[in-house]
Amino acid sequence: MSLQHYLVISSILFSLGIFAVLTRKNAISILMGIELILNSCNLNFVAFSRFITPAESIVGSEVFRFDGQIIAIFGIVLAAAEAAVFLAIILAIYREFGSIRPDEVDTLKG
Amino acid sequence: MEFTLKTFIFYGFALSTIASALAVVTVRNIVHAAFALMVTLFGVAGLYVFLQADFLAATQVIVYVGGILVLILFGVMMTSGRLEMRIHIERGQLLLGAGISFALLMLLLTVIANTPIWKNLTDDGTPLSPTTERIGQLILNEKFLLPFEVVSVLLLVALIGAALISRKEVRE
Amino acid sequence: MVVSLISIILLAPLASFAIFALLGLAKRNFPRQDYLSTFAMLVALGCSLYLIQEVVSDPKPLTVEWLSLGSVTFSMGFYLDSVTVIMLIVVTLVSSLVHIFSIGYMHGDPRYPRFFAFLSLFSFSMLFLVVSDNLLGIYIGWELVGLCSYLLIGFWFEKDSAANACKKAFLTTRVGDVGMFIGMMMLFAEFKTLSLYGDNGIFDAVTTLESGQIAGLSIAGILIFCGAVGKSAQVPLHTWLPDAMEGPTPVSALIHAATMVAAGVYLVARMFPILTPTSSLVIAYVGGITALVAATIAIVRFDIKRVLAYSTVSQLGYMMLAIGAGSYVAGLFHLTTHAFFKALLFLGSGSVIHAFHAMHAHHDDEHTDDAEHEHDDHSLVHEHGSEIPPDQDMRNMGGLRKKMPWTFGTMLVATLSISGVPFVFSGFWSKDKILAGVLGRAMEWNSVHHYILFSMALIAAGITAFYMFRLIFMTFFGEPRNQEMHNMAHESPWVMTVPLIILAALSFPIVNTGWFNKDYVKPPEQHHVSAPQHAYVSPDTKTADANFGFSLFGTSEAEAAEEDGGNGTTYTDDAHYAVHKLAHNIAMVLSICVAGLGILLSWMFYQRRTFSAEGVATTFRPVYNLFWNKYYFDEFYDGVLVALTVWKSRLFAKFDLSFIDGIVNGVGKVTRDIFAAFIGFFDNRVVDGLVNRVAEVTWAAGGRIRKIQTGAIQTYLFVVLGGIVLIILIFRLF
Amino acid sequence: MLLSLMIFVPLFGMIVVLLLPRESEELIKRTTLAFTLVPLVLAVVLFVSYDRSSAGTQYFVNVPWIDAFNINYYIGIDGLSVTLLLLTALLGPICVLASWRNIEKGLKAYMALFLLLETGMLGFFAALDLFLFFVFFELTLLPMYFLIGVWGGPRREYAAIKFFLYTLFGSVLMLVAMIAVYLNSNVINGVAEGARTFDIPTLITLAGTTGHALADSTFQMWVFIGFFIGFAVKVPIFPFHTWLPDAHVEAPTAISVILAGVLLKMGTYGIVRVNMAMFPEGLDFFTNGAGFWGNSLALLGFINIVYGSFCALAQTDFKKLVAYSSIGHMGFVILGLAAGNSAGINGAILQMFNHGVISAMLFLLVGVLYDRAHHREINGFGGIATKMPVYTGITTLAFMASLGLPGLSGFVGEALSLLGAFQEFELITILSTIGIVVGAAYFLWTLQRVFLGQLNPKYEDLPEINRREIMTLVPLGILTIVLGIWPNFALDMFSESVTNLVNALNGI
Repeated sequence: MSLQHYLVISSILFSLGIFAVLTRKNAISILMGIELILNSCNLNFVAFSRFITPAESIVGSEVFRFDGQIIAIFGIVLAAAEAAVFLAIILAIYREFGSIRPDEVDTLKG
Repeated sequence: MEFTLKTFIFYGFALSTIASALAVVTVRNIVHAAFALMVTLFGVAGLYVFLQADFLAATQVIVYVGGILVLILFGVMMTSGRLEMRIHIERGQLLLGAGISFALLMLLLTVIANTPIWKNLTDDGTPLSPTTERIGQLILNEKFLLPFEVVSVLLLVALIGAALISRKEVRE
Repeated sequence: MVVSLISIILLAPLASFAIFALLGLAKRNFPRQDYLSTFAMLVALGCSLYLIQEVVSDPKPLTVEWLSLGSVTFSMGFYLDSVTVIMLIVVTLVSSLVHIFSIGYMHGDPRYPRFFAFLSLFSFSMLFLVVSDNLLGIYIGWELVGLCSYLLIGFWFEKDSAANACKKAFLTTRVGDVGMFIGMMMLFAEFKTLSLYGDNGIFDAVTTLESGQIAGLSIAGILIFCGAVGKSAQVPLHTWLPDAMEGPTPVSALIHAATMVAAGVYLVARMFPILTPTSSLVIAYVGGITALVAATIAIVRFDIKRVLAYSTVSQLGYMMLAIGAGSYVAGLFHLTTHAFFKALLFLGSGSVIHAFHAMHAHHDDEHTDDAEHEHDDHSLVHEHGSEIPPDQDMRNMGGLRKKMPWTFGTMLVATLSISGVPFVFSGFWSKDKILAGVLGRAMEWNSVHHYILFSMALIAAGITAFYMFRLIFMTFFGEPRNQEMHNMAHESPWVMTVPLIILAALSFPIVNTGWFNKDYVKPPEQHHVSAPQHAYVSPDTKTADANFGFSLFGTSEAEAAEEDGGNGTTYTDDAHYAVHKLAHNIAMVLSICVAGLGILLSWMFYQRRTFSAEGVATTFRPVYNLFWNKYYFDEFYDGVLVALTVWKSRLFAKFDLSFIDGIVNGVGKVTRDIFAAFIGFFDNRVVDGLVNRVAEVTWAAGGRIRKIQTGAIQTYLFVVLGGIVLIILIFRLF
Repeated sequence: MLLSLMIFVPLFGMIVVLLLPRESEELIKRTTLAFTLVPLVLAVVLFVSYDRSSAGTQYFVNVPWIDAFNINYYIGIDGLSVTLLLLTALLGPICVLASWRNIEKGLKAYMALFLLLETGMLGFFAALDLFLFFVFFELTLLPMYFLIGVWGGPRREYAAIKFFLYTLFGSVLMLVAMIAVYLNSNVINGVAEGARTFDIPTLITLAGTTGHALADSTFQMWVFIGFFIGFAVKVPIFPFHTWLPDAHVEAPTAISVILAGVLLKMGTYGIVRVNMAMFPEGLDFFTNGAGFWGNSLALLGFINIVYGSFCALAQTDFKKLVAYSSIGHMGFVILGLAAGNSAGINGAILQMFNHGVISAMLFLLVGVLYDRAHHREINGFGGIATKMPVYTGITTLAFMASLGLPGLSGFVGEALSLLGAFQEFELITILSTIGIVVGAAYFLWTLQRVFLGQLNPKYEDLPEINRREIMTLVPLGILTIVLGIWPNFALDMFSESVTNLVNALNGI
């Protein structure tokens, strides 16, 4: 399993996420798409930190390869926060407009 | 590349991830989509295991599957009032979206294929365990302490914010 | 010891006022402000009495540095000589008695505590004035007593007449004070200090003046005297004092008879060493004219308090005349005796007014109705000829002798004293001393001025006797003129009669004239003018002592002279002494004659009714009118001076609003209209044109471009991602 | 450091106030009060710890600010500054308290602007760099404009614009003069060498150096005029005074207090700090010179006194009357300064401080009445004393202090100014005393029309002055009495500085 395997998987996930975000007519589906994108990013982080080890993270004989993982953990936390806020906003919008279709929420239309 | 059990499992995970992700974006029933997303997340967790990130994999399962997915389902319930919710997609938008995402995918693949230093980097199989201890040290004791604190505050703020936004407006 | 005693004397009344003021901030009152104030005054009185023995023969100022500005230092301090002590005792004694009297008189007044607090503040200010050793301190006390006078005259401020009177009093005295301040500035410019005593004091420095500088000193002296003119109600600034009778009667007794108005005399006496012949003569003439003018006005008044007020003015003129003519001791002596008998007269009249109190209340009601009609009619111009309140109108009185025996008796004593009934009453001795002093000067120097002054004083003495007995006859003798009011009258309670009795006792020489004996009071010794042009009034000890015509037991002139001689006072000039002795004898005879004549005429007019007062008034109508209208001083001031000031202020304000502000606004307008027209043209056509074009283009473009703003998130995302793809493609391809 | 802290605490307070939510008015008011109390505490600390025996500048901070023009952040205090700083810092919290109830709209903005204003005023009195001085001078202008223009009375726009333009007109002349000084600051004997400077102490030294361009008497005269007009507008000196009545009448109470209490002092402070200290030759021309010009400064003082007093006498608007009385009282300051001797200058400075305290009291008192009756027409009242005895008592105190009753602070400054002036200008000083009588006349007349006489039935249930209002007045009242009895308390602070100034003027 080379690095490129992981990269290909993550780019497919990413594209699918983008697709969902672009085309879906339900805000929650869009959220799912965003989750896909975030997952692909995390996968990338971990993969890169596994395969590419910068020189400065080798101290003595020990090799540190955890940076990517920790960033991924932070990413997961962010995803959680984002999901919470997103859903709260969706609820508020739903109360206000009675719908969560993004094309119906166009108060900012010029 | 030899075709071992390990490889086989890897491809299994990879394919199930991609397939379920495809389902997430295509299935019309939003509840089904959510279940498909669950499979995707499990798949990614499996891939983490292959990358020697066992702690991360566990986190992925707990937070994503146990937390975020449940949250999404709640959202579905509270906004639609019923579990099945049809998703309409306009044709033009669908095509344009597909085109753009495909173009992006192609671009990314070209980049992946054409970047020389990424070629032929194979896993040397160095074990990283115990990852949990190292991650704990790094987060709570070493160079990630400050980001950790910042992120925790961020999470707190997000939670309060979410609670504030979603509560019913009290008219005075 | 002396310092602490003086501190107690000053601080006791101040503390009483401070308690009132501080509690007042919290909107509370001390439960017994009247007792507190009275107690404070009695403490001060006790300390003052004790001070008599503390006064050393060679008084020294006790000073502290108050302000130091580089080379100039202002100090504050006390100066304690016999004069100070006498003034302290007079002030504290009269003040204490007035406090006690007021407990009865002011009883039931809604602002009862405030009255006592103000009295305390007044006492403090007056005492501060008396003990100060420098002009600045005197000036401070001077203005503070003015303030208290203002507050107390306006005590019943609901009455428009009282509100007018207090304002008038303050402003009139302030005119004089400004003169005094200019005098102080002159002295300061010359001597670089305002301290009077001590090595670098003014009195010390004044002895070294060149004779060429005497003219300046005269002007300064007259200017300082201006302050006294205001405060002691001398012509031409006397008009406020009769109006000040709008205040409660105890206030009239304390402030406008015994103490504050006498402060002017005290000031002139204090400043004696800087008075030059010219300024002394001016002072004497002002005093003489005042004595005459006020006495003549008093003849025709019917308001019991106004009669006394004019009498006060007249007596103050007397004192000024005395000091101006060089009879320093006599002036101060008269100040002391006058303080007691005039306070007594006022308190007695207060007792009479109090007797009519029910009517008073009735009158107040009427007044209220009137005032409401005229409510908005305030003006800086004072209203004249205000109605005499019925309870003060002598035409409503008569026959009160039997109803109010104590009041009658005590007032009679005071009247006999002020009229100069010989030998047993203190007023006779002090007045006699003044007359003798002036006549002595006249004979010694053969000075016409002093003969004129003497005759003024003599005539005034006669008139005084006349109008004082007129008052007594109209009030206490004869038949009651207003039966309704007469029935209501009653003798006052003991808190009011006891002070009257004490004051009556003080009107006998046996009690109060001892101070002026035995060299206790000596004129200042400085003589700064070496060569008087004509009749420089030398404040010379011999004269003063020779004039001293009585001893503790009212013995004769000769004995007194012998005693003085026996006490070691040396008379170097026998001729000089003889002249004064002769003058004294003539003066005494003449003064007894005029007093007797005055009393006799009064008796014939108002008791026997041999002549009709109305008939005389009709015969001499113009003179009567002149007296009745108070020589038209008020009309002149209100019609000319005040009106002029108000007119000028309106003019200035109008000038400010139309001219100065008009210029400013005009400049603004011109700038806007003309200058702006040019700029405006350029601006409208060129600059603004350009700006407008740009705006129109922006507007139109905005109208079109805003369509892009769809409000749909996904459209935006499409564009963004499409853009990214495009950009990357471009970079990859090229 | 202490000084900088004092100057910038209100600025920091402004930021904090801006961050507070608009609705929590009580919080905003309390915060503002707290941030104005800090400078007061610091000012008291400075006042106490200031070394009175030394006339020199103390607590100075000097750090480069704009290097290109040699402009420094240079602050420090001498006795004169510290006295006025105390006055400013004292009036700060009092004004906040006075604004507690009567600001109906935009409280947050009001308080923020007020704090900005306070920084400007404090900075002005501490600045020792001419440029910094000017910056702070202008810094007060902007908040003042808005405070009058937004929170004022019916004619507020007119008043605010008039105030703004007048002051700006003065500032422009001042700016020109300042630049002239700057450009000449390195010219010795016609040769320019070395760096130019805005440093006031240095400039004072240079202006006394023979041969230096700044010491040239013609140059000094013109620069003197430039600065003088700039400050004269602020004082205000006739004929630049007409903005004052309008601004006062329209401004809300607290702003009137600041205007009369501090802003006017900025004018006279500037005259002492810049005109007198830096341009002795110019001053000489206007106070000791031959003929008319030698009397001109004293004449201006005289005109201010008499003109202001007479104008006040004619007013029927309570606030306008007090405003004109301010003009009259500032005349004494000018007269005292013109005297140029120890008594005169000390008196003038004391009068500045006293007038700050007393006029602040007067405006607060007018505000109290206005809050209750909603008009200021003097003839529309009558007999208020029956209903509001405590208020009447405090008003009487303030009036008496203002008309120069001895024993209260107004007298000492006035008397010293006159005593000093009399030694130089006898006739003018004697004529100026007319102002004392007229001053008494208008105050007593007002007292009579508003407070004495029968109670106007319209005001049967006028509420007595309340505790908060008393709290704003009591500190000022105490100062008035204390300074009247023991003026050395304040005089001590600056008499050394004044001695130095007088010596410098006399060429010792």
